[in-house]
Amino acid sequence: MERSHALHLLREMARIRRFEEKCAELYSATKIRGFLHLYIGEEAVAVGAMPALAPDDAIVATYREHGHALARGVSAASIMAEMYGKVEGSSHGRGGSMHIFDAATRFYGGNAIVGGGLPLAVGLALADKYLGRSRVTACFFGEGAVAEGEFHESMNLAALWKLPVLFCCENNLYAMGTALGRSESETDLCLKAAAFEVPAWPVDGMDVVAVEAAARRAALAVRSGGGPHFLEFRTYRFRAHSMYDPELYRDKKEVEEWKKRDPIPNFVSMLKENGLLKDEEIAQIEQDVALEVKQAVEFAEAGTWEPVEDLTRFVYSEDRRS
Amino acid sequence: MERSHALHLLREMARIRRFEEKCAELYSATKIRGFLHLYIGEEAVAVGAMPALAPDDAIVATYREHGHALARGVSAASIMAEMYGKVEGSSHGRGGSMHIFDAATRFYGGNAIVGGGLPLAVGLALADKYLGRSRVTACFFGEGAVAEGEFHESMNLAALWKLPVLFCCENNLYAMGTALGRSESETDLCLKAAAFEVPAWPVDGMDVVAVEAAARRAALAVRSGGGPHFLEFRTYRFRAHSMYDPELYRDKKEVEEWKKRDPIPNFVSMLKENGLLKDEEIAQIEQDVALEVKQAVEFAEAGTWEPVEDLTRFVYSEDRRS
Amino acid sequence: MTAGPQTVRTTYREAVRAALREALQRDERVFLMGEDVGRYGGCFAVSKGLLEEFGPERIRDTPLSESAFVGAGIGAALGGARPIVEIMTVNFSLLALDQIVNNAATILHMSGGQFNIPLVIRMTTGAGRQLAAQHSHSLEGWYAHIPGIKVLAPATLEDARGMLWTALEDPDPVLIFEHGSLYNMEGELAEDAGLVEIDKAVVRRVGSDVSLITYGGTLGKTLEAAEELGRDGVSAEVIDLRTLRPLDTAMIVESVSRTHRAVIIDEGWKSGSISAEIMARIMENAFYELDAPPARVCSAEVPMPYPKHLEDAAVPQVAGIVAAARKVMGRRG
Amino acid sequence: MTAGPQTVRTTYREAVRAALREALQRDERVFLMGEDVGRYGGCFAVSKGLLEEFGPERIRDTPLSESAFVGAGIGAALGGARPIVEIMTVNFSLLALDQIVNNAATILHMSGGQFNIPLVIRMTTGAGRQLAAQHSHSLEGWYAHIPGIKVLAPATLEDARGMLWTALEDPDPVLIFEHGSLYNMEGELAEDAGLVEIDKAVVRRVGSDVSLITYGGTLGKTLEAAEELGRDGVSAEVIDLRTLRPLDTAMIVESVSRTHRAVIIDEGWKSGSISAEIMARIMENAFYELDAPPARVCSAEVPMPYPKHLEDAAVPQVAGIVAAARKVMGRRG
Ligand SMILES: Cc1ncc(C[n+]2csc(CCOP(=O)(O)OP(=O)(O)O)c2C)c(N)n1
Ligand SMILES: Cc1ncc(C[n+]2csc(CCOP(=O)(O)OP(=O)(O)O)c2C)c(N)n1
Ligand SMILES: [Mg+2]
Ligand SMILES: [Mg+2]
Repeated sequence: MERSHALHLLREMARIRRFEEKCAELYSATKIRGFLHLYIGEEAVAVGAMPALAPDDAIVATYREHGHALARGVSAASIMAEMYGKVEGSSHGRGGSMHIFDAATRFYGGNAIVGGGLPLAVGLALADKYLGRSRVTACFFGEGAVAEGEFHESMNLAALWKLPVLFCCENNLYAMGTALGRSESETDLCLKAAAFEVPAWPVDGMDVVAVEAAARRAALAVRSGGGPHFLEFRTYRFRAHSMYDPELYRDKKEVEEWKKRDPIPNFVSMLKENGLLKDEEIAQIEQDVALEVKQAVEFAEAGTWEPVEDLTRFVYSEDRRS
Repeated sequence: MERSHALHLLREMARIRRFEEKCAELYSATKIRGFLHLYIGEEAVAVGAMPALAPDDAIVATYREHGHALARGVSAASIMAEMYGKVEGSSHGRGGSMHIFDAATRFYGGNAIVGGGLPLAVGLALADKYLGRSRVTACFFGEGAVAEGEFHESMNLAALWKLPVLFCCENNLYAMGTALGRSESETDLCLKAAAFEVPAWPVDGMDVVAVEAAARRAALAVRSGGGPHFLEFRTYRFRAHSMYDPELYRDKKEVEEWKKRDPIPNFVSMLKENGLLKDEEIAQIEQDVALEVKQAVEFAEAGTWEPVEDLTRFVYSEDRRS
Repeated sequence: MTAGPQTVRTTYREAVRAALREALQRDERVFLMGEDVGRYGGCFAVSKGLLEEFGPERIRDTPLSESAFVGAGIGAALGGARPIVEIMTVNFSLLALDQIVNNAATILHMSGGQFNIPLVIRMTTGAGRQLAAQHSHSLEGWYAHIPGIKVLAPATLEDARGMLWTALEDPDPVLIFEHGSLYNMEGELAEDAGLVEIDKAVVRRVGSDVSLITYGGTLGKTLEAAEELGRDGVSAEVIDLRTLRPLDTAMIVESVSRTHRAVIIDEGWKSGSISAEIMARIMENAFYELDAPPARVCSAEVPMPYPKHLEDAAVPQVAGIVAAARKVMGRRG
Repeated sequence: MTAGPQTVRTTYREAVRAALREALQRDERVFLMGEDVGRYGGCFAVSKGLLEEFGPERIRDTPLSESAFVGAGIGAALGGARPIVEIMTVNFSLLALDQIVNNAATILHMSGGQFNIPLVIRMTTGAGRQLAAQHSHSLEGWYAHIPGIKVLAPATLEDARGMLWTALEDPDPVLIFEHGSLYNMEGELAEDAGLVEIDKAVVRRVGSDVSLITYGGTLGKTLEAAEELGRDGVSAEVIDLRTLRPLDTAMIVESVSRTHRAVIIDEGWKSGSISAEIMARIMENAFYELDAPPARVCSAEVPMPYPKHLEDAAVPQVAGIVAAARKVMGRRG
């Protein structure tokens, strides 16, 4: 791995971590409202997967999507402004934390219905194939979504039509308070993909290098006409499901065990051991990230409230031609 | 196999065949209306499966359910009256061909939504397990239903909770005009079950003996706490999907090939070869069946039209206590 | 008779098919997707022959998975295609409702106007063929509750022919409900029939005593009822709503303000039907114009029974419309 | 003050929980099933503690598969159990709509009365917590369109406590909609509170000038508005519908016939909402009693925006109710 790329990965993970720590703070300060789902602990997945995607590829995510949006290149400022509900937000303030959208980076949300994004991803890929474009659609979703019928219908459709979808399952072992073993009779998720003849493999989702390698391999296969691929990223969320969650369903110890596998310090150690990272560089990254987060907050604070008279905008397109 | 049981199986298949041939006639005579889906060609499945079920087991079927109803013991007369829309029908005439229900035999329909019966079967089995009863629920559905999300959700729920459901997939290769290979990326349906750790095996659905053996084995496993089992019955419908179907999607030749495997004459030959069946017995069966069908039609013809004043009955229970 | 445009004898089914064919010819981005639209020829034979003409990429048979293929239609529209998704019947659309309500109708808004969804969904609706409780719903009025979608109900050959193209030109999701009993309707259609407006109701029969307001499958019955009323000296105006969302309130109010009486005819179950909304709009906008309370002729509140006599009794019929209009006119029987 | 029954201070959440606990204690056939009702304690903490008390067979966490577990609830009811199915929020119920409409609401009819379905489905509804477009629907009025189900909307502690048991005694499927903003509502509840009727609306405030008709999440706001109107010399009656299907038309008509004016307050989107149905029933049954056209205060027809000021503007508020009532009274501002 190139040193510069390694630094990039580290920086991206740090951006997500610090950004979301700030979000948690701002939630307590009631600046951010609604549901807020943090990605902390899972950063290696989004950060490792994004380099496998080209600028005109598409991304579909869930309500836990700040990390994906940041890693994809949606600006921290516009995401923060969105969570403030300001016009300058990535979705004009209409969506909030669960509905980050960004046309420039082909970021198709932000979906608060578990499994709801999967058919969209299939359709985006269908359009690409139909229109003869060589693009990939990456669809991120939690392991909880695997129980939903839409997961199976989408896998089948994508496989049947050999569509360029990269299914990225973020298996963080819990769907809210429901452990995988209490929601799936068969917990090996790759077997679900096998039932549709979709190539699948599990990946250590706490290791950004492993994630990237797997994502590149799978994305390449998808892009070269190999049909959909399925990756199971084994990861863990360090925080509660949302800001309302008292976390009755899992052991503090289990969380502590997983924190030992924190993707950021572990990557730092690895880089240091290999002489790829200097302390000053870490400091620089932290400083840059802190500044970015600070500026994002300032941007959001300075943002505009949409006038109430505009309440019913965005229900139908303003330009009546399609 | 006992001779008397063999005769029983033959008789049941003949009942279904002749009954439905009459239905087709009555449809042309506009005595029966709406959609009419014939089971002709698939008789070995329902007939072979039913002996594996006890009287207090439950059955859930589809819109192609005359065969299951007859084999389960719903009277031909009440099914025919139902298709006439008469009060004497198994569903008071309200349901027609697609909605045969019968409390006495725990026959829970007749469902015209593909896949719609699967969750019901899971629930019936859940009630049995919850209430500590040792009963099995057999759920029949076409291979087309396997693409529906509800199939996967139901399999998972049944397996996760180890519920006594016998999933009976009638793979007749077509869902209306859509061949299995054009609706499933993976056409080995037993692999779908494997993705939920549900034991599954394919069965020659044109051979009533094979069907019965498999159904008995699976039902026993289910009944003794082995959780859900999945059987793929490989079969074929000799007639059109419904009376409206011009059958553009399959070759006459293919149909002819399958007709060589007609479960009734083949079973007859087998029995004869083994000296288990005499010609007089065949004649007797045909005569009995003809009489039964004739009486069913007479019963239906003599039936009553429900008064229009009763139109809004059966929307809510008449007895207001549950 | 003045020389009008040349007409051809055709059916509603053929008119929809012609519209599909034209759309496919006119725009490469258009494709048709749904259960059995290809090999089978469409469950109501609407798309028969199109597979042979346009091939399997453009006439795309789907597996039985309503949620996924409707959602895929939404995604494909987002991705720059112009999909026409066919759901066999409205009954099965319930399996795709989450995709329709939470994605198709909502993404434009949630994205702050960034992503519009130029998707057309067609489905068959209605009763009348003894298909019983799970195959006879009339839910188009129910769908009209959802902001973010448009709901069309072509009741004439012209609209069957013309609404599809207009819908395809719309930047937002449009649902088209074709009443199953109309497919065999025959009549004359202008040879050059094409695009029609979709945001206006139309007066199908001019009258001065009472406004009969309807759409879709009940237009024919309502026109018959109007004729019968006419023979009886009651001049009934018949309004075909054509579009259930947005409703053309202006035309409803204008007509009722002239006739001072109204009957709404709608195959949906009465409670919470679109006819209730029309009552409310009349109340809100033309209350002081009314000479009598408007009436509704809707379906009985019962899952559709199979027997013909009960099905007939359950859905609006000419006699019931005439009776309701007479009552609104203050006449007996 | 006469000595009434002993009361306890409680919340709506606790009242629902007490009802659940009682049901579980009273009838072995009853169990609760839904996403995260057990270990997590319920996404709104309603079922907190019940898993510990009743064990995992009776407090049953389900996978994310709304269609299957709602359908399993239907099947279990058919099989002799008395399931209470919790759908986290009404938004997710769209995934189970086929099961609700085509099975729960329909099987009694399709089977000619043989199989009734004693099932209770509870779900949270409504906006008010900045949860944006996919988590803020108010679809209870929409559900009320479906024959074969009953739709309840408990708005008070008493009803939160009492409706569940009555629903469980009902032989047919009952949907209970709990407005998310009510869970923290505190108040006094009779210690011996229990079963309540579910087929009658209730007058929550007597008045003579205008009938304010509402239910569920907007009852509190409507009562506030009534107080404000009172200070202004307008005597407003407040009707809590409690049950949206069947609607207590008699009480609506009786009240409006006394006050001659009505405002309907409903958090559903205006077009095609239950408020339209109420307008229609008033029109059909009390037209000649009206001194002015009734008005509706509903939600704006937009997917719910995230920012607080827009969400507040989108849903009915006290000021809007007061203004509408004033207008119906013929008063300015
Ligand atoms: C269809 C649907 N049902 C229920 C919910 C409520 N809910 C939100 S997140 C969640 C858990 C999802 O878990 P998973 O898919 O594993 O994603 P994670 O939150 O772990 O990233 C649930 C049940 C929902 N949003 N959508
Ligand atoms: C949800 C749903 N979608 C579509 C239909 C229309 N339809 C009726 S039967 C059928 C084919 C089903 O095929 P399969 O499950 O294989 O059963 P088979 O008819 O072959 O017995 C279709 C598409 C339906 N009834 N329900
Ligand atoms: Mg998870
Ligand atoms: Mg089949």
